[in-house]
Amino acid sequence: MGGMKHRGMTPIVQTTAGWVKGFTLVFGAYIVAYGHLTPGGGFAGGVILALAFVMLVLANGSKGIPRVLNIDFVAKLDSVGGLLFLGIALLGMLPGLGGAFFNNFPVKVLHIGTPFRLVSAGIIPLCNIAIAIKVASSLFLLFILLILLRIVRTDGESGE
Amino acid sequence: MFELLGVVLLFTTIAAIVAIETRDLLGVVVSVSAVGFGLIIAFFFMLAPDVAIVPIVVEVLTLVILIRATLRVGLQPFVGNRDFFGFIATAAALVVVFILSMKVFEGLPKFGQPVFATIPDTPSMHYVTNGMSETGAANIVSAVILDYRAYDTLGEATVLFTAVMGAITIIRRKARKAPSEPEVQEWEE
Amino acid sequence: MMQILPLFVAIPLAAGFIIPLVGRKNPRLCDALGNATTLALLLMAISVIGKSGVYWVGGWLPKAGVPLGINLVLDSTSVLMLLTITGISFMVTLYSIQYMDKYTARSRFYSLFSLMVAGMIGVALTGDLFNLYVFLEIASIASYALVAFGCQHEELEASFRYLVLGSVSSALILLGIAIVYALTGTLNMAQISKVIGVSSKPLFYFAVALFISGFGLKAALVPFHTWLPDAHPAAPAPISAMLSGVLIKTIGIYAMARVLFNAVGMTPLFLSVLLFLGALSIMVGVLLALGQDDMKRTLAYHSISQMGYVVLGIGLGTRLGIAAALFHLMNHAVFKTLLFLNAGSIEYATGTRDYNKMGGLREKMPVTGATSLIASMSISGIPPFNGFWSKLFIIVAAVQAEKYGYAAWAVIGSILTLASFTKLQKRAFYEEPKEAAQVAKEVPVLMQASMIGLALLCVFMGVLWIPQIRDSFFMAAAKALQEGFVYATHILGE
Amino acid sequence: MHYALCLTLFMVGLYGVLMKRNLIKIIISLVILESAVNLFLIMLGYRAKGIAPIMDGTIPPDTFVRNSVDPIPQALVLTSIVIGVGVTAMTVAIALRLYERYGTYDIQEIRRLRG
Repeated sequence: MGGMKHRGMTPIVQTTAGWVKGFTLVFGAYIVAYGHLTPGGGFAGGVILALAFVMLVLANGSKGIPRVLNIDFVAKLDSVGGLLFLGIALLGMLPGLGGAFFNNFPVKVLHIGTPFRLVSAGIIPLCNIAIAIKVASSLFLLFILLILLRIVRTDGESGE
Repeated sequence: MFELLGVVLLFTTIAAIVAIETRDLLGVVVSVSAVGFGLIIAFFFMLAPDVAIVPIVVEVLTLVILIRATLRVGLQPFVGNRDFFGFIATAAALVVVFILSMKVFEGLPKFGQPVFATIPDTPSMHYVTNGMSETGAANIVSAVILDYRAYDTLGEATVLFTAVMGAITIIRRKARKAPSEPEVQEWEE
Repeated sequence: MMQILPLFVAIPLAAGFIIPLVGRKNPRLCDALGNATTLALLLMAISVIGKSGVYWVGGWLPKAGVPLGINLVLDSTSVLMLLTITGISFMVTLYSIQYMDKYTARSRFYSLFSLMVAGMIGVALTGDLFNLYVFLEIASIASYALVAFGCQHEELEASFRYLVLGSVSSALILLGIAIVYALTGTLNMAQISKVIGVSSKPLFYFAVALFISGFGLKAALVPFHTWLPDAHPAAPAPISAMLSGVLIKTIGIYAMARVLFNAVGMTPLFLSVLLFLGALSIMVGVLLALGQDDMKRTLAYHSISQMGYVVLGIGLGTRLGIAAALFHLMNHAVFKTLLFLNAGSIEYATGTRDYNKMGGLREKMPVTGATSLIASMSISGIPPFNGFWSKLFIIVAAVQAEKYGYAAWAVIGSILTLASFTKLQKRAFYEEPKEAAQVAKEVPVLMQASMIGLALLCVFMGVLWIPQIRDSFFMAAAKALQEGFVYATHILGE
Repeated sequence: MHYALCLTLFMVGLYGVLMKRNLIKIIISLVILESAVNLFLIMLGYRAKGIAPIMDGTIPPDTFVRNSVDPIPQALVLTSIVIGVGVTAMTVAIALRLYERYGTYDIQEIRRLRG
């Protein structure tokens, strides 16, 4: 795996991608945030967020992604998303919050939120956010791994 | 409406056959996406917007990956089937299974009449009746996947995590080392 | 009181997420976390012996007999599976500390391992059909990756075949679940068993056929066994041990038994199908094993054969038959894990799995030699080791059920197993040392500790069959499986 | 009729998995197989002249109950699609690695090269 090498596309594509980038990110965030009211949710929104970055990489080449989004960081984000989701589930087990794994404590115990509003449905939007982080980083990571990295035979272990 | 759905499904099935049988790379890519979009339209027809939205995005990602995976090979044609007799045997077996299953499928609830509307005491009935008041979510599918059946969704997120972890593991640069050697870096930044 | 049940799944999941987060640069930390996880799980499993209960995830208690959420069920059968899974996992992680020095990416290894354990525990505990599928997929996907962990030709190819057949079996199982849903409108196993009764609809038989072939593929019963002899030997030794020792049992046999007995309901027809598949597996597995030169491949074929005994016992359908089958399942987990760890030690020391290149290892590797001898005697059914008792009682149960042919068949299978292992022991440990065996020396101490622990279990587990323990443990587990309807009322609380 | 088409799709996928030699084709067949099962599940929940299981405040609750399609199969399919993506990703990773080792996607060629 000799690092990420990808040249990118023509300036026209790059400029358009630049314009569409913001829109895609906002759209993804909307799909995540309103998942409990409209079709969509953490998974669909997460994929859209991942696609925004995928588009940037395809248009601009490996220089197009911010420095922080290296494999190491995205892999960590992946774990963090999973832990967040599990954490929300475990939070419901606390004695004051209902004491059940995956208890929807904001609705059942704390009575937060009004129907049809953004703040409603308790842990559902929170879970959506955790899932979106997880899915976006997972898919972006897959993209980097399967598309950008050249697998080079560097280990002299192959038996031929 | 029913007929239209039938046409979409027929189109999807034909696209699937083409995707598997054609030897040309472009044909494969086009027909795979045709299968995907046929399914999406079918999901929309069957009133599953939540489900339809996911394959749209997944389809795009899968296609990107597929194209890149095959492009790396160049445009070499796909090879054909395993062998002729195996083909005959498999095809015959599949046709027999198909006919048997069709006979058996007559026992299914009639298309358009879901089972939860005909059988008493199903969880689905409870969800559509009380889901909104119990969970606060207007989207009952969200209420099911993230509240009633949230444990499944935790499993689903874990499956994705596992698959990515597996892919990272399989694509790593060096897999074996001598016991005395220190741990190596998995990739260059 | 049952608050511990979700923790059984949450702890290994958390370990799976945390280990790659903190352990990339620090392999020893990975060892510590991985072992701590499995040890904690083992202690938790021991703490729930003799208990039973139902846990509703999310606090969704059933309303008027309608289950709303997903439930976790602890009964005698799942306690037995929990003990097997966690016990073997702990022994295997202990062994991995030093064995995995041969591989890179330790954090990934422990992460995938924890996720696989989480998946298996999820399968063992769940009371929901679709949830079973989800956790089965976690365990399967982790195992596909772990089979390919060495990234060499053999591993990759074996993993690909395993993955393709595994996915097909998952699709069959999911189709079966969909059909059951179409018949009953629910996914809760307890409610399904109440609604479905013993239906004679052809659709019902179709669903059961899908389940038997799907879970049969996962369990590698004979017409569906082709992937196993490639996949199990290819993996690193601790993973081979986990796959043969626990995975095929949990996501294959246990899941099949659970679905058939407690959800869709067992009928004499299904029992006779299971009997036949079991008998076929016993013979085909052992005959194919006799022709092998590769040590781990031999063991893999024996796994097929021994799974045949378990399925045969379950297929008898009697209380004693099922209890003995469950006992054999547990015993097989112990001795097959030990045998694979022995094979791993030999590979670690000599670099080969071909026992034509070994010989004389008894002097060079005394601990491996002695433990391997115990395990070989145990799998061949020589008294007083644990394998003898479980096989004996499977045969006794077959005789009691007046299936004399099957009883004789099982005895013949056992004799052939003995022949195969005599050959293995002679070639590997006794004959003149060949070139690969010249330089061999005993493996590091933690690997020895793990093997000795398992060998002690082989010697003393026969004690579990004394009537007091047997009745409260194995017979109770068999009873829980047999009385499908009692299970339903117990869970839905009526 | 609709079930028959869905079943045909399943059989097409099964045929591809069993008969194809090209790794990429096998992966495509697996995807089709999984899609067929997903489609079947959604079909089970469909209600003629129904409405999607999302409330918007304008439909009276009792109308919603009488007309909503079944939400459970939709939830299951969402889960199973994600599982499918995971499996596909793993398969592609293994296939790429196999290609890098052997320079071909032909499964028989791979077996022959391994010897």
